[in-house]
Amino acid sequence: MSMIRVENLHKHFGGFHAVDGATLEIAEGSITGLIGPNGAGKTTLFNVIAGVLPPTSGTVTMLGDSITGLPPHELFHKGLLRTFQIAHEFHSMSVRENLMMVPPRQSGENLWDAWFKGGKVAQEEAAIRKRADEVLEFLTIDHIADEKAGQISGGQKKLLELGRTMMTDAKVVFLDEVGAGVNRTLLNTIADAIVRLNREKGYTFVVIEHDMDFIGRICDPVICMAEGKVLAEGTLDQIKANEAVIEAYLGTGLKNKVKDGVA
Amino acid sequence: MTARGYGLFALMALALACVGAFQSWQLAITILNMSLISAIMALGVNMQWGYAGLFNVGVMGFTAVGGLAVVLIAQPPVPEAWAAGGASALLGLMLGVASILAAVVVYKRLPKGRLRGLAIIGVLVAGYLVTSAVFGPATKAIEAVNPASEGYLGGLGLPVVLAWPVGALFAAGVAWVVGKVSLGLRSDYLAIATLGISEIVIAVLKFEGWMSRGVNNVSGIDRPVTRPVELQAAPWVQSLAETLGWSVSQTASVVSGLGYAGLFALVLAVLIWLSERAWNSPWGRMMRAIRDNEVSARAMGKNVTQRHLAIFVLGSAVCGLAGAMMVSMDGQLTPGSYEPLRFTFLIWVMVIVGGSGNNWGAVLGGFVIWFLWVQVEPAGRWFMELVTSGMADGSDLKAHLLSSASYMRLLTMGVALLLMLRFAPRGLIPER
Amino acid sequence: MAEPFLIGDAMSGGYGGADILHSCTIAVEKGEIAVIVGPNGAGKSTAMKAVFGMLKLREGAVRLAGEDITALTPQARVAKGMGFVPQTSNIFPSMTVEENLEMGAFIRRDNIRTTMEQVYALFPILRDKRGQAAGELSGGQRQQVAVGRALMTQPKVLMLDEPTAGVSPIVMDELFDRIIEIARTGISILMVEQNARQALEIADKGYVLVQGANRYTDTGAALLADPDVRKSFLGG
Amino acid sequence: MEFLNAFISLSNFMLIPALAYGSQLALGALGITLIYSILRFAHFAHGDTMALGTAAVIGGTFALQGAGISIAPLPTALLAIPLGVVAMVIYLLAADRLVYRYYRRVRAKPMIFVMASLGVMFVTNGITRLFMGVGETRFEDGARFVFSVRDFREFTGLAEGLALRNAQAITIITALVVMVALFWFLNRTRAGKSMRAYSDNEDLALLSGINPERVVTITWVITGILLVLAGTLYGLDKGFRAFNYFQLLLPMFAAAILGGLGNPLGAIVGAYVVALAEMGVTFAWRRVASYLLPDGIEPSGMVQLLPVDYKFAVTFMILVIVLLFRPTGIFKGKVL
Amino acid sequence: QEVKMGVLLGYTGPIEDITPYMADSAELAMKEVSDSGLFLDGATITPVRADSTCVDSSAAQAAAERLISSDGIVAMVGADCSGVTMAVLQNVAMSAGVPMISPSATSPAFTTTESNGMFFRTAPSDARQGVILADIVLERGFNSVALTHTNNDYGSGFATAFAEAYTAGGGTITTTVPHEEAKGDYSAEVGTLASAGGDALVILGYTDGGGSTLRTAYELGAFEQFFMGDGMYGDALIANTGEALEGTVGTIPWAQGDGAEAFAAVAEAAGVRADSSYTRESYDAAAILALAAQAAGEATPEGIAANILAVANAPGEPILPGELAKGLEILANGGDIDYVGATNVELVGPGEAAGSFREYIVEDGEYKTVKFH
Ligand SMILES: Nc1ncnc2c1ncn2[C@@H]1O[C@H](COP(=O)(O)OP(=O)(O)OP(=O)(O)O)[C@@H](O)[C@H]1O
Ligand SMILES: Nc1ncnc2c1ncn2[C@@H]1O[C@H](COP(=O)(O)OP(=O)(O)OP(=O)(O)O)[C@@H](O)[C@H]1O
Ligand SMILES: [Mg+2]
Ligand SMILES: [Mg+2]
Repeated sequence: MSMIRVENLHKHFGGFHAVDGATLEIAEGSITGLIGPNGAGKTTLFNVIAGVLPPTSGTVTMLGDSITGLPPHELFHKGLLRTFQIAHEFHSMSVRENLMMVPPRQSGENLWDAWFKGGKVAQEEAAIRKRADEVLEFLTIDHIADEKAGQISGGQKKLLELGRTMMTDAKVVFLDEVGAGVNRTLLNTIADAIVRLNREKGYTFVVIEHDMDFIGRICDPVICMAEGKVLAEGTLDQIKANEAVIEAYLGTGLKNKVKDGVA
Repeated sequence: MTARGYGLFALMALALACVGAFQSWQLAITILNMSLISAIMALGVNMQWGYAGLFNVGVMGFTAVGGLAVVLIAQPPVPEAWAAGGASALLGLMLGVASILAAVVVYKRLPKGRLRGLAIIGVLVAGYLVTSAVFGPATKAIEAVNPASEGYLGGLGLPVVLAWPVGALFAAGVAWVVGKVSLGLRSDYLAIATLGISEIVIAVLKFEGWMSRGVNNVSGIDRPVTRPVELQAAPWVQSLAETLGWSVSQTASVVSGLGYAGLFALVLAVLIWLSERAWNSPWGRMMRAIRDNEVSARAMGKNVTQRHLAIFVLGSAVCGLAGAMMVSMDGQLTPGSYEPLRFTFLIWVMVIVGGSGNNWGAVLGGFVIWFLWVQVEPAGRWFMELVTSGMADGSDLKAHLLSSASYMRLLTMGVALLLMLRFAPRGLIPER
Repeated sequence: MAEPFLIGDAMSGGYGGADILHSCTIAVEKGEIAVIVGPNGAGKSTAMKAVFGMLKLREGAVRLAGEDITALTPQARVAKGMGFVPQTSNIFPSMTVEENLEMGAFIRRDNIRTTMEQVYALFPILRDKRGQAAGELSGGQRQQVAVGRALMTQPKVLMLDEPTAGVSPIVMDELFDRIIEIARTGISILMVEQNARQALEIADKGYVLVQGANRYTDTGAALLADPDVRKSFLGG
Repeated sequence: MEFLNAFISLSNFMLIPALAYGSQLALGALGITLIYSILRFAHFAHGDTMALGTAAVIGGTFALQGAGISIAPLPTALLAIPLGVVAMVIYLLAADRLVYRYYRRVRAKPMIFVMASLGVMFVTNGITRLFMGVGETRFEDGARFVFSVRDFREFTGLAEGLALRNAQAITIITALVVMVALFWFLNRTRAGKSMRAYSDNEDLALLSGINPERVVTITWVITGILLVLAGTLYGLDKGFRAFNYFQLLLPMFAAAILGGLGNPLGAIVGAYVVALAEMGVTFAWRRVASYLLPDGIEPSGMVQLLPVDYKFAVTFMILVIVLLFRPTGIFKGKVL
Repeated sequence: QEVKMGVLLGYTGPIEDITPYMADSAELAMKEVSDSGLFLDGATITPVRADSTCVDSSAAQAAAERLISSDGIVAMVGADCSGVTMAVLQNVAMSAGVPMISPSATSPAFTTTESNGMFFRTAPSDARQGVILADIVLERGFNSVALTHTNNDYGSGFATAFAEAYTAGGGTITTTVPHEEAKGDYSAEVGTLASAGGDALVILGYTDGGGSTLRTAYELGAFEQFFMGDGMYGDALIANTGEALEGTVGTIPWAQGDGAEAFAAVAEAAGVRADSSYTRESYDAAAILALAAQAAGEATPEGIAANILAVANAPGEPILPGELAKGLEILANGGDIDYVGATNVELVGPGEAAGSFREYIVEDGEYKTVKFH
């Protein structure tokens, strides 16, 4: 069964059709790359699937159940996680707290328990804190664990976005350009982690990226969107060879490749 | 709390002690009692703004609703009024509620479209007509019963302390409705909506005389603490006065005032314990996350709408509780006195000056601002006298300035506020 | 050797707490491209801000064409011919795309039409979207607006903080092409990049910053060739 | 004839007063919305600053009257407006230097600005009263009416009369002129655009070479002009009483928010909606209806949507309902 | 020797425009007493002002507490609005045993409320005035009127009393519309009143809201004839409404005889504005407090409270404004006085005043007495 199925989805802003009849399928257990020119509608598609925006028309199903128009917090509890292209950190909280707030069903989030069941809450907290510290270490940002998230560098915020998805068990994770602004060496480590999570825990990933190396390293299959529709689908090599994709998205490299021109 | 916090509270206590020593202990306790109530209101607003970033400018309405509870609980019923129209007034109310419910049912059942709109309007209009046909004459009849001192249904005649939790419940109920309707709005739009709703609440209190006596005020409400006048007759008070070397009336006032102070402090202590514990738990972390970034909190699985509603109801309930406490201390409900400046904006000043997002800050803000609100008057006069002391006696300017000394009250308040904000822009005890 | 056109010399400073920059030097010659790379949180953006006067330096100086501009406000530096695209919040979200570009040319008194045409030619999508509020654009489109805004200034030195983050490969190539062209006209370019290999390919000079200090400084090609640098900072 | 009478009656009791009141609110709301969008806070001192500005104009008017200068039939106060504007701009800039600038520098949250403006409100409140006292001051001179009810009846021979006061006519005309000028300024001039840019992204405005202090100064200058105009026109129409200006604060905010904060057009539309709501919803149609209905049928009740008791409540009810359907105002406003 | 008396009025807030003149008038009486040199062997009275705010009862209580326990006043003039007055009485003055005379709290509740003999007022309750005004309106042949009142206990109580008497006398009230003070614009209210119609408009309010309503109604041609109560009386109204007021008829508590004129003369000599609302009542309140102290022979709260009724009511030598010295002297010699004052004060036990009312008409921009009721 496919993890996510999007059928004839439309999202219109006024007269503008940001997503214009997209139909696609994300296989369970895959790491699907989603590429396409700027403004192709990738982020909008994510937002509709994740319940941030209501669709104009069309349906989304997850493991066969319709999730069209469900609010984001319900989707989260169904195991659908996502990151934001423009970092959405909790700016006045420390980096560690940003992670610790993620795990669902914390009993301390219930006022009654918070007031009268201190012991139970403290126990849970210790476990959550340990997990957060592990994630921070993995992302090489453990030294800023106590900084306010509003005051960390742009790339660090991106890492934090990714870190939040690692705080809980998910079924499918949508990554919206986690790589933009992240150091390439670190990005490789992240790529390995994604693959590991996919293998070991069976998470499905959908990855928007403009870095073809990164896509090539982890994704199969790859979907290319353009103008709100699916332009091409297949392995990365197939996509790279697709004329339409080259014209709309990949281009043919630098014209002024070497400064002061060889020619 | 930090050392700075302890220091500031100590300073505040010192200021009150100075009032006691140099002005009078009765005054110090009068200020203390209202400060305690203000601190509770500030705690309520801090829950909404400091925890959740909800811009509620309807504090006045919730305070007033809490106050109304005191009348409805503690006042003796007026049998003549009940006989004149009590039953039909209640029936009218129920009809009103029923027609709103009917409209909601129509909204839920019918598909979207013109038919639904028309049906809802139809239900509401019919409901309005029927309701007012029953309700109007009933209230007229009630208000005609001995209008000079009654003209309303009265209350249940229960012990007045019971009115405090009921006041909180009333406010919570109103807040639930308000929240359901308006919490979809953001920041300033929520502010003006809540402000509007609080004005509506006050209008109801002012015009529905059958319930609250409207602008005619309800006075002489039962008190939770024995009044000084009665205490003066008590032998132990008289002997206490002798030991202290005070007059009996002063002793009685102080004793009675301390009685209130004890009750209020108890309530405040419980509230602050609960608030601190909640704020420093995962619940508090979740609220801060929601405040910082709602979109993201939603994506992280938090039901923002529900949490907002809950905190809105909770904070409003605290304001309602304070409102009920205030009315039971004053012994009267005066709907005409509920003004946004005094019951909404002043409370906001307390929260912000104290330090929003910090419970102790809000409490300190309640104390400091109320203290200033009362004490800037003599300060302003004193300042004016200082300014004019150099001028020739009998000069027009001096006369004008001295006669304008009353306006120094708000001016001084403004200067004090600006100074505090300047030197502690994040509040006296800021959020960490 | 004569002093570079723009130099942030031995800069130390931070955001009020501990120092972020530790005697960090970055410079660019006239008509050349200098690229700064380094891990996340190394202080690259901080160094850029410091050069632009958006951060108080505890030590060190910034000089433009030999003149010490350490004490100037950012808007005075703009008047001196510096242009900057910050890494984040680099557009006017509620103004239209066209107004964003106009604001880039705020200090210019001459006709801006031709420059605007050049920007539209570089980023064709912006022409279609010119009446739309910039805040409603996609991430990559915003980035194009941000760069376009800086180009409108026609500065003598252009500072770009990760201009290619989030733009598609085809646009990135166009952008780098255009940057080379701009540099050829005598304008200095100082940029931070995480698409470091492509960026260093066109760079005359490269800086590797680590923890607020210069780790490696060399020509772009040399850095690309250095296996240590490749492995630790360029992703192999 | 009957229809004409009905219309005249409606205009006399509702349309013209609402238009005049709406125009006064609009000028005030424009100032609020401008400060909100550019300096990013809700300016609570607006009502009281309006009072102080009007007080300055009144001072000038009395001086002019004393010197025997007049422009009858127009009120002398119009001549004194420039003086009031200068005084208020100085006052506002001083307040900015002494109070707000610091918070801009430390990048304080909007709420801190709001509280600071409350402080300024209290101070201004005191200054106005020290300066003008608290009683009602009338400073209108020149002709009171363009035409009065009695003139109108005589002239037209209709049963119903219509009054148009000078102050109302001047208010409506001024408001229109000012609105057009403000739009032109904000959308077409460099200074106007730099203000919008600053309001959008302060840092980036800096990087575009915009001098923030200049933007702030221009904002206060325009605000000064707007609030002195609004205050003077209101005072001419209804008499000057410091406390009334403070009371105007809420309707002005309601207008600005209802229209969509930060949106000048919204402020204007919002102001007229508030004015019409206040006057219209509780308007008793009986008199108008009695003309329109066929002879013999007299309306029995007041033909009123709601009793006047709930006049203010109704205004707010409309406001809440509008916001429920348009959560950021009639014209999409900003959210801070 | 210095005796302190409080003047607790709302110097800021909704009625801030009339309180300064009330305070001036009260202090005028105190000054008259001090200057006479006859008060308690040459003692002087020092007035101490405090702000009641009119609406904020908590602040008012604190202010009253400060006056009593810190400044050490022996009695106070005040407070003004009924809500704060009740709060001050119940929570501060009664327990401290300090007498207060309010010049303007007209709510009927004070008539019945228990006060331990600490509360008095010089303003008669509105119930009677309502009846008298209703008679006047009917007498003048207006059988159908529209009614508007300021929306507080004064206005609503007054309106109830008026309406009851008026309809009982055969008149019809077309509509009753409350109005709020300090709103500036009253066209909506006038629109409704005009729509309801009626031969005249009865306005029971204050100079601000009532005055604006009157002017608006006149200018919109809604009504030609107006009736009004005591709250609006004053030269300020004439100045602000001009020709609209011509022919308006109204009532005001007023000494039958020379009291009011005497007060006007005293006030004018001292440069105090006498023609504003409740200035007469304020003067009388202060005068009674001083006279009561003199009668007691000591300036103590108990002494004053015990003697208020004695000096205010018959029997005894009638005392008018400006004649306080005479009163003091009589009392010093053990005589008896009946303080008439500016408003013909008659205190019907604690909490209630009776007095005569003057019917006036505005002609040529002046208030002309028609007769007394
Ligand atoms: N709120 C909005 N109002 C109007 N248009 C919008 C809105 N949000 C997005 N759009 C438009 O929808 C289109 C798709 O945007 P989207 O963010 O989905 O692109 P994307 O594929 O994620 O691009 P990128 O690679 O640059 O992130 C863009 O052209 C954008 O201008
Ligand atoms: N506004 C701020 N206040 C305080 N500290 C900050 C602020 N901005 C950044 N920092 C800190 O300064 C350090 C350097 O940040 P900077 O933004 O310069 O990094 P960078 O090299 O640009 O990283 P990236 O590649 O992730 O953008 C980081 O550790 C960050 O936590
Ligand atoms: Mg995107
Ligand atoms: Mg950076």
